[in-house]
Amino acid sequence: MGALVEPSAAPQGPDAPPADAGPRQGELPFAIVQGSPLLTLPLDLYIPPDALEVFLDAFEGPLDLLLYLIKRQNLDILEIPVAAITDQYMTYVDLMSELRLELAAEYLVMAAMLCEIKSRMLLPRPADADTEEEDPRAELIRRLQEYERFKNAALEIDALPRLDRDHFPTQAAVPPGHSRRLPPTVDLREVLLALREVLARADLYTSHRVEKESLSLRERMSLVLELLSDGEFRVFTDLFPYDEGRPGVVVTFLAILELTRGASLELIQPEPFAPIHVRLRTPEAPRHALRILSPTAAADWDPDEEA
Amino acid sequence: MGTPSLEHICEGALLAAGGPLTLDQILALFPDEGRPTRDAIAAAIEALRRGFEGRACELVEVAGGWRVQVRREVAPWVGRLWDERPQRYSRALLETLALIAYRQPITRGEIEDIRGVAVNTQIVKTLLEREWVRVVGHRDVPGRPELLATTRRFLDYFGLRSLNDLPPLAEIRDPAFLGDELDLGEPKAPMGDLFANLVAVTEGSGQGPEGNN
Amino acid sequence: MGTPSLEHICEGALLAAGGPLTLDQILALFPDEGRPTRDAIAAAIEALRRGFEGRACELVEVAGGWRVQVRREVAPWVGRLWDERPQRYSRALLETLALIAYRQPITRGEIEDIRGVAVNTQIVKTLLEREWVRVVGHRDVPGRPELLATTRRFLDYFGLRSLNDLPPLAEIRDPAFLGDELDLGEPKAPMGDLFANLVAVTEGSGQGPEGNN
Repeated sequence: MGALVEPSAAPQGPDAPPADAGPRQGELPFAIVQGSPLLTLPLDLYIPPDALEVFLDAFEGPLDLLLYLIKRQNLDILEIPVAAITDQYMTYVDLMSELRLELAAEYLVMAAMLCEIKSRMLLPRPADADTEEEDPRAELIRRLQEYERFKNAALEIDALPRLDRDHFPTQAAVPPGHSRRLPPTVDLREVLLALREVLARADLYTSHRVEKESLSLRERMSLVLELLSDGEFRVFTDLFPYDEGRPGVVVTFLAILELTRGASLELIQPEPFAPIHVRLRTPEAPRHALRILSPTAAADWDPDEEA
Repeated sequence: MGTPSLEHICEGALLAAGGPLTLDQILALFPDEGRPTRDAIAAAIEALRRGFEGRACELVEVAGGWRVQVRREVAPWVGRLWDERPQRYSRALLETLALIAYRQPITRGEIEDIRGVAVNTQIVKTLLEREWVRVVGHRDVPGRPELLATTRRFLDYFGLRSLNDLPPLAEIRDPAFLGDELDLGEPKAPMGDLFANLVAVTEGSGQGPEGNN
Repeated sequence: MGTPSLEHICEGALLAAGGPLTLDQILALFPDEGRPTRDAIAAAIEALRRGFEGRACELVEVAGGWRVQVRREVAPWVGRLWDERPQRYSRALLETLALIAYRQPITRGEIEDIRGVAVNTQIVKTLLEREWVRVVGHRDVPGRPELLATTRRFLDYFGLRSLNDLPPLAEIRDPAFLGDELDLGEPKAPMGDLFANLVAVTEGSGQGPEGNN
């Protein structure tokens, strides 16, 4: 490996932003006013409405603002001094309404909640332990914690290595001409539904009644035709399977009769009691499906060299 | 891997680019300060080219610059990643297939009689190409029309042992059969489960050959 | 290179795919006859993964399968191939995404309850358009609000194999002034099991519903 090329001091690469440029609550300036960061809200000073707006925009709502107020003072959420935090929070809300900034309703709802908690904290608590009352802050603390964990989870997700920023998929070129066109897949149900539709339509014409024929007969007819597909003669008895018992013989016999009736096959018996031969009908063959040749003709007849 | 080498940067860029890169394009990846020379890039590329020898890809120079491409020997397999998505078969094809299955051996004319419309030549061709159907003979009537029948492959594809495994017509006509309660989900290729259900249904009814009406 | 090895075929396919491939997708590259076993593919992938060590790319497993990706160390240079800077996402979007990821399926109203502010419609739209999030159903309450959940694409994008790979959520601590009698109770997970699993994994074991410290 050749020369090491280090484009800048930062190991992140050429012009990567500082590693933690993301907003970090508690260290984030409220606003940049005329170039200088505003780190604490100057309550005693005039605040340009623009700056306040920027300040508020940095927060994702009242819970986020409250978390900021708590963390800024290095306080634990669990021991939130409601009175002090409420006062600070109300200062912002008052300021915002003074400046006639459009205040999101959530901030006002939170203000009301804080004031209620504060007043409940001031009430003397009942002395007897039986009527132990929930700490008025409990719900607020639960919500703050719940929000905080997802706020942190969001930062962690943002830090996960991701495509288009930290990783890129590879896309090597492929010589063309190797992809195929795939045949569709078919569900037997689709076939049966199609058949049902045909039957429904056919019933309207009623001229076509489906006859009472077993599928095994139909299948056997196809098989017999396949056996004879080379156009050669076969000995009639060879068409019968011997491993299917009587039903197999019967269905084969019916299939041969049916095919002969439909003039697809021809049966030839050179002379009475001689073996019967079967083959597919061809256009040149005489029209009779079953021929019994005269004894004289039979003498010259050779099934293997049939004209 | 610590700070990446020039060769690694070239390799990563060429693999991610999705197309050829010129030396100038590779140079532009570096900030002005600390930009390597063209010669250094060319040397890195040459080293990379040799490094790809004996691997599934190769680094080749084409009109647009340098490109990583899958070797021809591997292309027949890799190319299948982009097999064309299948279309669905038309209703006419499915009806034709169903009629051949249930009424075989059957001529095209007979299919037309039942369906009430002409059978598209392309449909029969598709069924023959798929090897679900074949010509088993000719009916000895004027024109000697071909007799069509289903194949062993047809049975295998649909998971049938024989045509008798198909449900009888009477059941197919029954509106409750194949209804929504028999929702078999997405069409999975050869459908073992579907067929198991069907067989259960048809066998449960003490199915005679092809019950009528 | 003659007839390519299994490893070469896998390498070519993974380098060309432009996205993750599952073992099944790789298996499908082979014709039915002469298809290798899953184990053989898995072994080839493992060999390949080791072979990528010390190179500009790496082979990683994500939700959608195995993916070759340019290493993070090289990304700053490679990223410059494309003019637009990688998008940065607002905190509002990331928080919304985090809530959907950890609390799925979740309604917009539930997100608002936790964040304490209204959910921006545009944010949800962006998440849906990026296909990081999708609507998986509706909660059976008045208004039938949409239930949002993350997608496999979300996992792939962030290089995760499953939701279990998400960074663990912080614990919720009980305030000192609260006795055991007060159950702050995690808000019930909407659809039980998925979330129950997630919580069990992310919050660590051997901990009560809300670990007391």
